[in-house]
Amino acid sequence: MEAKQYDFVVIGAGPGGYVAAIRAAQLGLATAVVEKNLVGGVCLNIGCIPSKSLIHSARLFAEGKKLLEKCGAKVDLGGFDYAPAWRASRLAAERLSKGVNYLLKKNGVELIQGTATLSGANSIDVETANGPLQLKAKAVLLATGSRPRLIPGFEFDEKRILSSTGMLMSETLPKRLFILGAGAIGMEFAYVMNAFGVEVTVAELLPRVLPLEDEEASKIVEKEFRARGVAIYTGAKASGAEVAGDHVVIHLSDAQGSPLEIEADAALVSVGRTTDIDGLGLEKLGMRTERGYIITGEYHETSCAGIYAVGDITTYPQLAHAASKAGEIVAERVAHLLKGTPNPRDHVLDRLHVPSAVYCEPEVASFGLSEASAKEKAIPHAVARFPYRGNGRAVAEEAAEGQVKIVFDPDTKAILGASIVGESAADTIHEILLASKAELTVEDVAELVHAHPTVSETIMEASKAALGHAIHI
Amino acid sequence: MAELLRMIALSPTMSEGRISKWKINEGTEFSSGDVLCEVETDKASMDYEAPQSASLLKILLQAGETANVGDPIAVIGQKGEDYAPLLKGVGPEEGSAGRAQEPERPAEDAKQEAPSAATQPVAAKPVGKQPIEAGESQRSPKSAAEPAAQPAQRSPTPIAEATAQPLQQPAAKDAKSLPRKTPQAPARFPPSSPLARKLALEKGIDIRLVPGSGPGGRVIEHDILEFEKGMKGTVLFPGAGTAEPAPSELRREPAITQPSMKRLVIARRLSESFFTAPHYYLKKKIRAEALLALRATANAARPTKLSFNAFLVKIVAEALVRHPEINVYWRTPGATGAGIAGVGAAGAAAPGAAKETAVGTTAVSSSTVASSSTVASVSHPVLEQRHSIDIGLAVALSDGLITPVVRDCNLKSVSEIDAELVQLIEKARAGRLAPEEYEGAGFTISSLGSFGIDEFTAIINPPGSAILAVGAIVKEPVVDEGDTISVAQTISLTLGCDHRSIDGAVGAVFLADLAMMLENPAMALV
Amino acid sequence: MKTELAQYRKEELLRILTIMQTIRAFEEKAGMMYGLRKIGGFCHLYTGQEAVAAGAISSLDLSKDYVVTAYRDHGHAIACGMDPKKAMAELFGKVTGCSHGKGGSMHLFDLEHHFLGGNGIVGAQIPVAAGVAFAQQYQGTGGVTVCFFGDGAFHQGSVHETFNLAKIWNLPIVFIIENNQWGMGTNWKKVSAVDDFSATAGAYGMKGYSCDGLDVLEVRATIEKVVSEARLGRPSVVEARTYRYKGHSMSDPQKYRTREEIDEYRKRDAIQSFVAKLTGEKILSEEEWKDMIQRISAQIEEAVAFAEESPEPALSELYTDIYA
Amino acid sequence: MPELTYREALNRAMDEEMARDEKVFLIGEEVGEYDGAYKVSRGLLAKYGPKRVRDTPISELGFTGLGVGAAIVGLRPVVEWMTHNFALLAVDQVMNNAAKLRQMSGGQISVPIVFRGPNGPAEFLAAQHSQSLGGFWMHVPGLKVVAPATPSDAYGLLKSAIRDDNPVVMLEAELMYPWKGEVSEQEFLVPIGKARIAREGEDVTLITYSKPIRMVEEAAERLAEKGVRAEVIDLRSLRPLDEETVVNSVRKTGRCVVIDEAWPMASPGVTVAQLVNSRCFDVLDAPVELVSGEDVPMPYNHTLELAAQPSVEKVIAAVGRVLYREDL
Repeated sequence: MEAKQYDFVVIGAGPGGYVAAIRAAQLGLATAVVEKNLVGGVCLNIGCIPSKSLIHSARLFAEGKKLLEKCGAKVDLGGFDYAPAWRASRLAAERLSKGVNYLLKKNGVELIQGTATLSGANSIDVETANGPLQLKAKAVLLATGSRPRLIPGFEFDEKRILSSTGMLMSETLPKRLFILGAGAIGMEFAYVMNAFGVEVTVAELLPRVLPLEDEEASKIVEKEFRARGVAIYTGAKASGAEVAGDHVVIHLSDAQGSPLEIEADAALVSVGRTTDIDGLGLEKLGMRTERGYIITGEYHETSCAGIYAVGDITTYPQLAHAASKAGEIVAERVAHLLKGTPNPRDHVLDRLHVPSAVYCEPEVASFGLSEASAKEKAIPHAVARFPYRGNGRAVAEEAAEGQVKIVFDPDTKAILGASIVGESAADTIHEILLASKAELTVEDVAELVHAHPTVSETIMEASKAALGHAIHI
Repeated sequence: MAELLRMIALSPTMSEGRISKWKINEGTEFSSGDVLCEVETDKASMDYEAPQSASLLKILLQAGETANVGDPIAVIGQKGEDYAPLLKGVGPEEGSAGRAQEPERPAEDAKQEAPSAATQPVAAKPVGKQPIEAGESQRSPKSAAEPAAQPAQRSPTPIAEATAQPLQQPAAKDAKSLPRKTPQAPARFPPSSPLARKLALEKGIDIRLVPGSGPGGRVIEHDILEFEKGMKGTVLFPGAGTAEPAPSELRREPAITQPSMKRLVIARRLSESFFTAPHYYLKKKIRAEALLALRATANAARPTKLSFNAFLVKIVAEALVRHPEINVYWRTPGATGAGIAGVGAAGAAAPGAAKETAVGTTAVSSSTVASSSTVASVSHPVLEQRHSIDIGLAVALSDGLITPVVRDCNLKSVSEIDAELVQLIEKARAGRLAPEEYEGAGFTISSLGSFGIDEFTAIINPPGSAILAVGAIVKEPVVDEGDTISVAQTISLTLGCDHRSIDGAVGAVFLADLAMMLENPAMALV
Repeated sequence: MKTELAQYRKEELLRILTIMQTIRAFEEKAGMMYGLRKIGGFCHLYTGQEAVAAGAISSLDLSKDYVVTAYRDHGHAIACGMDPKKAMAELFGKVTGCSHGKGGSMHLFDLEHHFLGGNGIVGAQIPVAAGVAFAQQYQGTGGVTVCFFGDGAFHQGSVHETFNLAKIWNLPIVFIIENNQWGMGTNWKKVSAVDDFSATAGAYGMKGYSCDGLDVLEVRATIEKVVSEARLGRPSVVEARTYRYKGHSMSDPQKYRTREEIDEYRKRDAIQSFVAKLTGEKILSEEEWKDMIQRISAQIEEAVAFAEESPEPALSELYTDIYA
Repeated sequence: MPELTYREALNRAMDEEMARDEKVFLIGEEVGEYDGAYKVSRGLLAKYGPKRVRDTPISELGFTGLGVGAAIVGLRPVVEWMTHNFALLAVDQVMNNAAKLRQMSGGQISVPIVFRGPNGPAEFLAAQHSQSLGGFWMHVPGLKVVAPATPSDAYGLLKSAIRDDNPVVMLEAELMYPWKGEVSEQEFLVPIGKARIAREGEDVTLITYSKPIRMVEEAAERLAEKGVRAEVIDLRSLRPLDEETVVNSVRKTGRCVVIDEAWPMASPGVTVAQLVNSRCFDVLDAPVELVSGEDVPMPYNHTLELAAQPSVEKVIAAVGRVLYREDL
């Protein structure tokens, strides 16, 4: 069969892949993207988007119930049905996935549904529904993403022991839910299920929830979740789970080592994600990988010339927007090499300016140097904090738990990193992130007049605190 | 199964070959190593040996025809095999560009074999694939035929990350700042060490002025530091004794001296005042007899004599009490209104009266240099109405002028004013005047009578809006009321005003009133 | 000494033949690829000497024995079990090559198969081989090191020093001199004080052996014997008289010898004579032999396709593998 | 803290490392029964036996190559050259095998080996035995080169070298072997690639390595008497070179003199001078001065021999040139 020739072939149409494909097409490259499941990848279909929709519904549900009860109404949850919320989440996913399909078509990117393997430096074999296909490409981008990590003793049956995918696809709510792993995914589901009245228990191996975030942020989130009745065991080691009829029993030992048995109707296992690079034929190409992650150098190129890799399969942070930005860099680089279009401004994704966010309530968001790693790397730093309770808007909207914490350089006043926990943290983080990226100082932020009353004022106040003259605390 | 036999490079620099003779004809079998044909290359005629045992099915390149390296010349395989599909689209193999033939010299140790100079290794073109001209890699692939001097080097692979400097360690962050151009000393500058140039830049010293003590007159750090010290050390008035008589036969080149910091400040502030404040001048001649008489009677009973200026200041103060519209300041954004070290009375190149006294620079410690007072700047022009009557008196010092200020003169007696003036002038000469002692005068008096100047104009000293230039006391014939001529002691007053805050008429009324009070000091009490 | 086929099981004989034919096919294809400019630089082909590598290396236990050779190393690498794909990819300079494209024809290495590589400097690998033997003795692994070098290298100083070291420290090492009669353009007789290299072993108190490098079974038998001796700490020297059909390297116009001489030796081709013996003794049929040739040539075709398809090393690879 | 001579410090380092790791062994001419040509390996044969302290015939190429071979299959040889001058016979084994095997094998092969021995001039040894060859080894990517100038550095650097998985060449010196110096009882390692500031100063930076250090310190003392506060840097390691320490010092003083026993052309000193010229250009008040061995083979006659080497007077004269002062 005659191989179809392209300039740029992307394997995987998740946030890293489809963004790179669209950008490449915009720059005039003959581009194709190979996807074995749904366009939009994990993020759009069984990840960020459906979970945000459920969080939105959960919030409305919880807030609505609270408001009615505050006004003296007696709320009877008799007829409560979870299905409409679930259907809304699926609708959101489909609409966006169709949207990406449209975008690919609009930009002239050829979508090939099938499973791809690399048969050579620039040749790709694709198994499609109607037979094998051979593609030739001047440059290849691997963006196959990751899947939920499996740990022994907790094999997914997506009925009693579920992965995040299983949770998102189940139409009914369990009465009692056990969650193993208090990372971003675990805590978001804990929030949603608790809001819908499910009895939630969370167990985490490390000493605190959201271990990747700032310690103080984790403490605040843990306090809030416990206040809402979520049972949390940190420093707990899970040994196994047995499915018994319509429920499951989880065996674990708590921080002090004493054994615990928890019975629940379902168990969500969200202990991280592993890469999906086996089956791509990388060993044959002599590609350098490390513990399942592809090592990339300048412009995210792998050790094989002409083959690039972005997203969860590389050693960069496992975040959709990180994958998208890296994808853009690769597309612009390849277009530069093939068509002479301008080189991308950044050679590689600037790790220090990639925000991460957790959308439970209170929201958590952070970027750059945390206080802990600044201490560990002995980088000269100072820290300024401003609590939400000092902010008029937050108090008025009864969302006074939270804080803004800025890590900055005491001499140059440069902003090294920040962590926000509280109302709309994932949005307000961008102000301080932009300041840091544009190499502004805490003075510039402190001087900036902020609209009153808004939650963003907390960032101005934190910056003033950095200069020693915050007003509202 | 059947396969194509292709022309191969039988000599290092060969890019094409001509079949001189086929040794066997179609259909015959041969074993590996047998000679199939003879090939004419650019160097010699070579035997084409069979790579494997098979039979010659079809000759594609007849004797006498030439083919590029890599082009098919025959089809070989098992007898009777169908080789038609092989012939479809047979053409010169796509993109087979020349690869460097390695030189005669074997890998043996250099000392073992004298390297034969036969062929220099040539830069190889990338193998097989058509190279994509990577935008940045300057090394264009060289065609194999042309022997190149540089060592056998593979040019960057087609899509590989050919950055501008492939041999450079991949930079973690691309250098945002343009490579910093080191300040090249222009040809006519004296030779100088990089450190000397750097220090000169930092200290605002024009390196051309610095004598170099290094080898070949090179200016070095020591010279810069010495020069800076020297800048402070030059004497203002080359005293009579010290100035050696200029040898007449030498045509003296003008000595370029580097202005002191203080001089620089004066220059800047005065031009700031002169060029932003629209000056106009009012002239009035007054009869000084009454004032002089008052001073004489006051001094008669005093061990220490009161200065004429003290009287002047007192009366002007009283006039300002009556005319507060003069005691104002037009503050504009950016103007610090900090006043200057000295009033440019003497050196002022005011339009019209060009009275000039050369004032050199003298060693006064830098602390007297007017440092801009820390007055908050404004975002748009405002008119400041001052309540206290603070009058500055211009005092000529060796390295420039300074205006010590007497505060609230309206509340002080002439003797108090005089005592304060003496003390201030003393401090000024010793260079120990503090900023608040020479800044913030709402009105300034400058008198050059002692220098024998009859009349002159002066530049306003911020943060004031007016300045009184007082000439010398001059005896001159005057016409009295009865049209009779008599001898009078007159003083010529010139009031300079800032038209932004004081209109001509307002200035005139004030000057007339002031003149009247000077001519009749007692009126100052009424 | 003549050897009887009966000594060896059929599988062993076919294994030896497969090694020889794989080397032959690999080298012919490498020569062709060199002509098409897919391979560059120095490329020294082993064609004609297959019996020495196959005979000697097939007798070793590569779980504890080691092989060291010079730059004419394709044959030894394949005999040690290196995947022809990795070897061809290395000649093409691709990242999938055994040295990630950074070694090239003269520097093939396969630590897994105890093949410690090609060495580009004449005779420089000889003391290194003694060092490997030293380590085997030091750690008591019971392994033997086999060190190959040619008639050209025999006159290097390192030979003298290493023979002496091997004997005084009873190192488990066998020195195999592949006398293919041509040191680049110089016939070996012109530059050698002696006609029989193995005789020099006596000067160092070692036993010297000589065998016909074109008779694979004679090579096999000789090496089996000297290796068992070496395992007991008695190093020895073997001269295998053989012949190379191709030039010293790919750019050698071979003006120094006549076609007749080459054809003369082709008549005594090591593979043809071995096949004739095997078919004669009914151990191998013509059909089986033809199948083996087809199978091996397909394997080599696949190796070339693999090398052609493999990616180049990225520029960042320039800075890897320099320091530990 | 106890005082050890330079040779005792080396001895203690090898003793400890051989005790710690069975794979470490010493090989070289006269290292065993003779207790080492310069008595560096005294007592090691008695303690570890002939298997691990191996006297060799006079075959530098042979036993150096053998060392490389032993290293690539897991041993950790310490190869002693009676002097670096003799090692010229073994340059091929160091440069072409030890330094390149890792890269040529695409990372499969490591060569954890140490080559050590006296380098540079001693006294009355004439041309062939007085060469300072640090530049040969410093030139080669894949090698590390260290040059300790004090007993404590000799101890710390030899231990680091033996534990390093790369080939390391150590430059010692015959005249340094008897030097005494404090060496702490506790075991310690000196990192390879880190220079040492032997003396603080502000007016000029004096940079050297190996034996000249004491001469340079004496020169610094004499300069101090004339009010010149010289900073003395002992590089301790030529590859990798501690650029930061050199650059920071010259940025402070603005003047630099490099002292190197080797010949002036293409020497380690020239490399350091170029580094200073390029990275400290804007802060230099005078061109970098190089005080090197004279560009001649070492003469036998002692007065000539001394004249051919860097000296206190030559260093002071060079400092005079960079300070533009004749009165030093």
